[in-house]
Amino acid sequence: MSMLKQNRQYLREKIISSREDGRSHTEYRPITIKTGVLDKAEGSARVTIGKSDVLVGVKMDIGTPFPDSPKEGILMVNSEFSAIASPDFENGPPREDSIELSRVIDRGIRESHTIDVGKLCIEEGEKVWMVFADINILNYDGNLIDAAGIATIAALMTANIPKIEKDGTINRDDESKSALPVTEIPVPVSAGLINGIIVVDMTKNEEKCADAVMTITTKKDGNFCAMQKAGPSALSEEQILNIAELSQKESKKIRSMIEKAVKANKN
Amino acid sequence: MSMLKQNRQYLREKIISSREDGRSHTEYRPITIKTGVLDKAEGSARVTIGKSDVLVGVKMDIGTPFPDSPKEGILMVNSEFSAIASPDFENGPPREDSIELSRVIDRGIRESHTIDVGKLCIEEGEKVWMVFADINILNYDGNLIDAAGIATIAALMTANIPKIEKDGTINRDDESKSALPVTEIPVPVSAGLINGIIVVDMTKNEEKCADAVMTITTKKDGNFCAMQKAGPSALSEEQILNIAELSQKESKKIRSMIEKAVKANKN
Amino acid sequence: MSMLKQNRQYLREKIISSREDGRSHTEYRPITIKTGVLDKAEGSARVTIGKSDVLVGVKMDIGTPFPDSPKEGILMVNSEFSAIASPDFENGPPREDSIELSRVIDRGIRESHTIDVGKLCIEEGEKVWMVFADINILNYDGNLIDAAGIATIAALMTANIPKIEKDGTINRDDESKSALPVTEIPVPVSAGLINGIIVVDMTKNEEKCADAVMTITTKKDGNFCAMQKAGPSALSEEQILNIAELSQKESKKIRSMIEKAVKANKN
Amino acid sequence: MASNVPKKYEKLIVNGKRLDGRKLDELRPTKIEVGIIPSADGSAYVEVGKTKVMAAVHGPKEMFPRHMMNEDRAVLNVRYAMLPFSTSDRIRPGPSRRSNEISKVARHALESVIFLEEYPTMGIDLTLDVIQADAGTRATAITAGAVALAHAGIPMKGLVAATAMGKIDGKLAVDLNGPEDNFGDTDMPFAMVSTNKDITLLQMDGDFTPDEFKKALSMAKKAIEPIFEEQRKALLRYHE
Amino acid sequence: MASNVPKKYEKLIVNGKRLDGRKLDELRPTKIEVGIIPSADGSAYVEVGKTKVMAAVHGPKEMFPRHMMNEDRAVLNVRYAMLPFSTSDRIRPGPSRRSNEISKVARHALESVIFLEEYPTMGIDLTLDVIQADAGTRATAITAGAVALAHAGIPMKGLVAATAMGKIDGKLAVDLNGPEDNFGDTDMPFAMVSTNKDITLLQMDGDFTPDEFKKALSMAKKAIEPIFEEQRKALLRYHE
Amino acid sequence: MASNVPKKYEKLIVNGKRLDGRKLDELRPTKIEVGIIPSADGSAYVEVGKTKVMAAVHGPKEMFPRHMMNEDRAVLNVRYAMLPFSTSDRIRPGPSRRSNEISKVARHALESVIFLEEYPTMGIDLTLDVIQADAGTRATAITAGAVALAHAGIPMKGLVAATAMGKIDGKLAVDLNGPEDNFGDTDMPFAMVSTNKDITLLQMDGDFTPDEFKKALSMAKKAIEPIFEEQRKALLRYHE
Repeated sequence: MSMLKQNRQYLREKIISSREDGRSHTEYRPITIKTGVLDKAEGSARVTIGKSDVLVGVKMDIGTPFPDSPKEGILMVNSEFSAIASPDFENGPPREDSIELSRVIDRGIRESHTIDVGKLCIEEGEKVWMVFADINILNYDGNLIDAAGIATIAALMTANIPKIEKDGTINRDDESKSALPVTEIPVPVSAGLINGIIVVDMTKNEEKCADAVMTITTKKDGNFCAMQKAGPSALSEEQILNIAELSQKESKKIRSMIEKAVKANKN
Repeated sequence: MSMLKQNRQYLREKIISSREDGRSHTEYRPITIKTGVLDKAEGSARVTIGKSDVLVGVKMDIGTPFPDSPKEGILMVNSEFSAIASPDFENGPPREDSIELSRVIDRGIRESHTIDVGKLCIEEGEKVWMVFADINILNYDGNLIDAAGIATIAALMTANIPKIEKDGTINRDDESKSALPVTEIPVPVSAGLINGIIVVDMTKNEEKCADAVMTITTKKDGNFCAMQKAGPSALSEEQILNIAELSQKESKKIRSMIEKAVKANKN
Repeated sequence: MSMLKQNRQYLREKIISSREDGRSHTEYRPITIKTGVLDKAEGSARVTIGKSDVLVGVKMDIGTPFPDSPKEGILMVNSEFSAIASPDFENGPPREDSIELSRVIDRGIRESHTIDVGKLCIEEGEKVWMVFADINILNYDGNLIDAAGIATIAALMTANIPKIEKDGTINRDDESKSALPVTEIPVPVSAGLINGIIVVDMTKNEEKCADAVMTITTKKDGNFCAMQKAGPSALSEEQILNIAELSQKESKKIRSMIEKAVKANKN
Repeated sequence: MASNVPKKYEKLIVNGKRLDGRKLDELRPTKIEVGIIPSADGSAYVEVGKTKVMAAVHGPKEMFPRHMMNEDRAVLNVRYAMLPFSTSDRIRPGPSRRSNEISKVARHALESVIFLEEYPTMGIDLTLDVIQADAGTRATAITAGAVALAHAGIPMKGLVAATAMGKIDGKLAVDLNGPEDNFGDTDMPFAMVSTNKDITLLQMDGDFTPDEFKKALSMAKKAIEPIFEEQRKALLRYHE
Repeated sequence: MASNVPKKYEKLIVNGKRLDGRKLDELRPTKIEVGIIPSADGSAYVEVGKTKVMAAVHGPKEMFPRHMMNEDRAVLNVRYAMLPFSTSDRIRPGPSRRSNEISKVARHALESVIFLEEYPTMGIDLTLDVIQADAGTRATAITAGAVALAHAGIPMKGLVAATAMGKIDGKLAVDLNGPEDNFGDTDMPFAMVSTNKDITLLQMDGDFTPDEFKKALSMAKKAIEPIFEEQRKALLRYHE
Repeated sequence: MASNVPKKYEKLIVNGKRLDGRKLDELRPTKIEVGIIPSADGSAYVEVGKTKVMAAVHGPKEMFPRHMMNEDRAVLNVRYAMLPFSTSDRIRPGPSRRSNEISKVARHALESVIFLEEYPTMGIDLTLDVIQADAGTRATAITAGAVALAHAGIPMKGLVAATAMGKIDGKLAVDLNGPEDNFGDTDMPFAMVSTNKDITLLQMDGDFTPDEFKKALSMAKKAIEPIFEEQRKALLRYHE
């Protein structure tokens, strides 16, 4: 299951001329986005990038607002690296990776004000909607952050707010439910540095050879709303600016795919 | 402490003609039931089956009802396999056994509507009585489920509801406290399959040789209210029906022992 | 890092005539006490005894009183043996030592009625001040209990109660805050038994050679308010009475050092 | 906090038909697919009505944790979980008492058909993730687990399939759905081996007369056969 | 949630007698039995008034976890617990800060009398379960632990017995019971070795003048003797 | 429970100056001291404005837990924590999701400059305790960690220093303080290597145009230089 050291060395050298699956350095694998895949969730999406496969379900519950934002709903992004995707997740320090994944996606959505949390207040200071986006990895072949980020925003865009009955109970079956107020489409694009080469959408094998990874999340207006450098090695200013440019360009293409998938669901 | 493989093989072969303690295949070890053994608990019972020894204490506290049953009290059955009974419990996967034990007993009581939870409402939707039955294993020599099941129902049958003072505090010492409304006496009877033979009330050694165990809980009217198959091997339909018949028969005898012990306590 | 067995034996024999740092058996290392060392805490103190270095911060929050004392505030003493002080803390059973440390100091303060908890009631039965004293070990060279006990009382003596605004929020920046009502100065003094010799203020090396340690906490009036014997060996009645006398004497000196440090802070 | 209160139904059987139109001895529509998790050694997706489960097998491989290793045979580790978004009220991630118990009975439901002795000292990890729950999740998970093990090429004495018998409006019925499970009287999860028809899972909650129990057992045995058929078809489809 | 509020008493000493009729230097009725847990290597049941404790010894046996092993001597592992139903308000199962501390002081109260060096690398597990609590649970647990160790045949330099000294209505008193502990001023748990009268447990909360402390120590030493007698009788009864 | 509500400010820049009088490209007063934890192999105290961090290095030493050992190089373990009293509202002790993530990015910010290959199979523990927090805690912790590693004598390719860039009142600013961080628009923690000026930490939250981002990067690179100076001075002072 794990790569031998010499394989790693071989792939690092070869990356200069070509990738294991023949893609160019700045080329994504095929992306599929399906929304509305779960009945019990308020919103859902399944996204594949190559063989990486992520399922996100959005649930909403009534909770208490934070004291410093008594009129605002709360977003919680959580991710579990289920043993279904890979037994590697069970040993070692994966919990750390899982926490980082969900926090990077959470920040991308939160800092871009993607959800109009002011519209999620039920009773000031007492009751607000809590929006849980649970990320589940079904198959792991690299670039989970992009797949999870795409699936999370697509699931949120297709989520509905349940109805609250007069007695305070939640009715999730009522047809008159309203859409979750989503006003932005932040798109994370990750690129790695392998042996000096910048490579987007790395596979699992490529990630194992990478020196560093940079995720940059871009908004509709082309501005950046979240960034995260990961991996043990440093990056030069120039490399970072190149990745930023790449991310901005790729995010546009991916954003239209998301919009198309969401539209398909609503029809 | 653990059985050698050859001992296990020997006991499996010998079981066809006789058991290690000379009992017949369908014979229980002596059962003792004592109730009212603890002063600070609202109800209590200590049950021995052979050398297996179980102590159950019932405590009651005020809690919040579940949203979908705002007028009903709550029963919680919990079991701890204390290191006092056997150091085996400390290593390996015993937590799983302990959870299964308490859940099987919990279901036997809950599904037979043994406790009239509607009478445990203090203030609709706000305050109900929570009934905690804590099972403590003092000595382990097999067939814990039956011993724990008998002790739990006997403890519940002798439990009293504390008085609530006007200021909302609980007074556990008042003499005018009323009995917990217990209307059924579910009795679990467990039988194992060893080398093709059905054996009731297995000892610890016999359990280590068993292929499967089946627990069937019977009510006063002779109907079944809970079942649980455990152990790695399969059972045939015929074997299961035989065990059901056996369980039904044995449960009657045990039920009268429980009734007698409870009556003794009340006098 | 750990002492060899023969070093231990050597130090145990040598202690009869002299200590590793040349002190007499009943002599403390230099003590420094600084208060008001943290801005965000309601009170704070840093205490060194020799190379042992302890930082205590006091935080106050609004909480619910215990049902049996609805008009009283709550004191919580907690200690964390951070990996910063010593990597030894990470393996083995240090959690136990950390719990004992905080519980001994907690009892010394609680049982001497050091804090007038009746003055910490905000709304009877609903809201009281919770006082958290968090002990942090910065460097460990023995006698942590005395250092932590001194730091805790000094931090409490310089703590202020935050203001509660009309809307119920806490304002920690208002200048009109009032002092935490501290009416006693309990001082713990610890002495160990090494090879029959009673030794105060042991270093880390000495603690590793000690048979037993006795901590005695004394109040202003010379009475004892808390005691704790630790360590695997027994003590004779005579040894205990000797330690009690020693503790009473030393506590007076340390108490004036605390008073001086607190006064310095208030000026 | 306020939680979803399920809709109530007056009757669960109308004109001899159940609310979803099924006969009493009829399974819900069942769909099985294998090979859905490329990185697993075996995997399966099973849909029974609205209940949806994914199963993945990793192994046989080195046993971890090592002290649980068995010198004579492989150890089967089963981990059943309901994903947070699988039900009306969100489920907190992480094991619960319920999921621990179901992991255990699912292991017992499956291990007797595996030739574990062929892989001494090894471990076989079986993960069962419920992605949507509408009653019968443990039965569906066992059905999925068996076919995922077969897909992984692990030698087995037969397949195992499961369903839940129940009593609704006083009548025995096969494969309860969500509303039937919420308002029915009795629930009996049941698993059987394809070859010798032995029973590897049997739990029951509620109320059965001895006769009802006998009848429930034989109804379950009959009703379960089509699931074996679906399991086999899914495996064949994959290998075509 | 609403919790039990203990009854209040105006006075704890009336006409020189305590509320339960005892004199100031008198222990509560004490009952000791050994061999109550057949599967343990040693066991004891101790009742002091309404406080009831069960103790069991398993070992000497292989040390677990292995990294806590000591090459030179056995390791004594003590686990003290109050069972959930032992007090008025139910106690959540599992270790607490209080039970962790008491496990530690109980270990220190007992290990100096055991010839641990006779069992290098081994572990001795001592479990102390309080099944009913009416003050003095740690003292009663130590008394029970010592006799369970002796019953297990582990070589010891002497027995250890314990009680709690206290101050009620301003007077020193032996072996406080529940109400005395709740409304008394001072509590001093104390354990002693039967042979050399050395002190292996000493804790104190409350207020003692130096003279009171001195007097409390000597009262405790005297009061504790009858417990050694009960321990010896229980061991003899068992071996008859 | 009621929590501290931070003061609100109308404007964060007045007459071209920030509320604390700094210019936009100016660091807060920075104080660095090494050798503050005598029992550690290396240690440092760093104060940046009101943010105060202590760092300690233990190692290189035997790796624990052993299964995380690397045959080819030392493993750097970083544990970042905010002490309970470091903020207005008390923080519960123990790791949080936030502290776990920061421990990871801090490790990545530092490990590329260490010659880890010189200590195969060993472990280096770096503890970063924030004793007072007023924004920029992770940056200050990384600055402290680098100098503590150097103080421990671990061979390094260069120092690492960090600060946080931000956007306040629409303008780029260096090293945000507490109020600026609470009411500012964007936060970009940033760490750089002293020798080759490579970037080892880069996170961002908020809103940057591509141009702003480019400008922020170059402002950060310039602003950070004085920190390297302070680090070197602190190391020199210690060795004098």
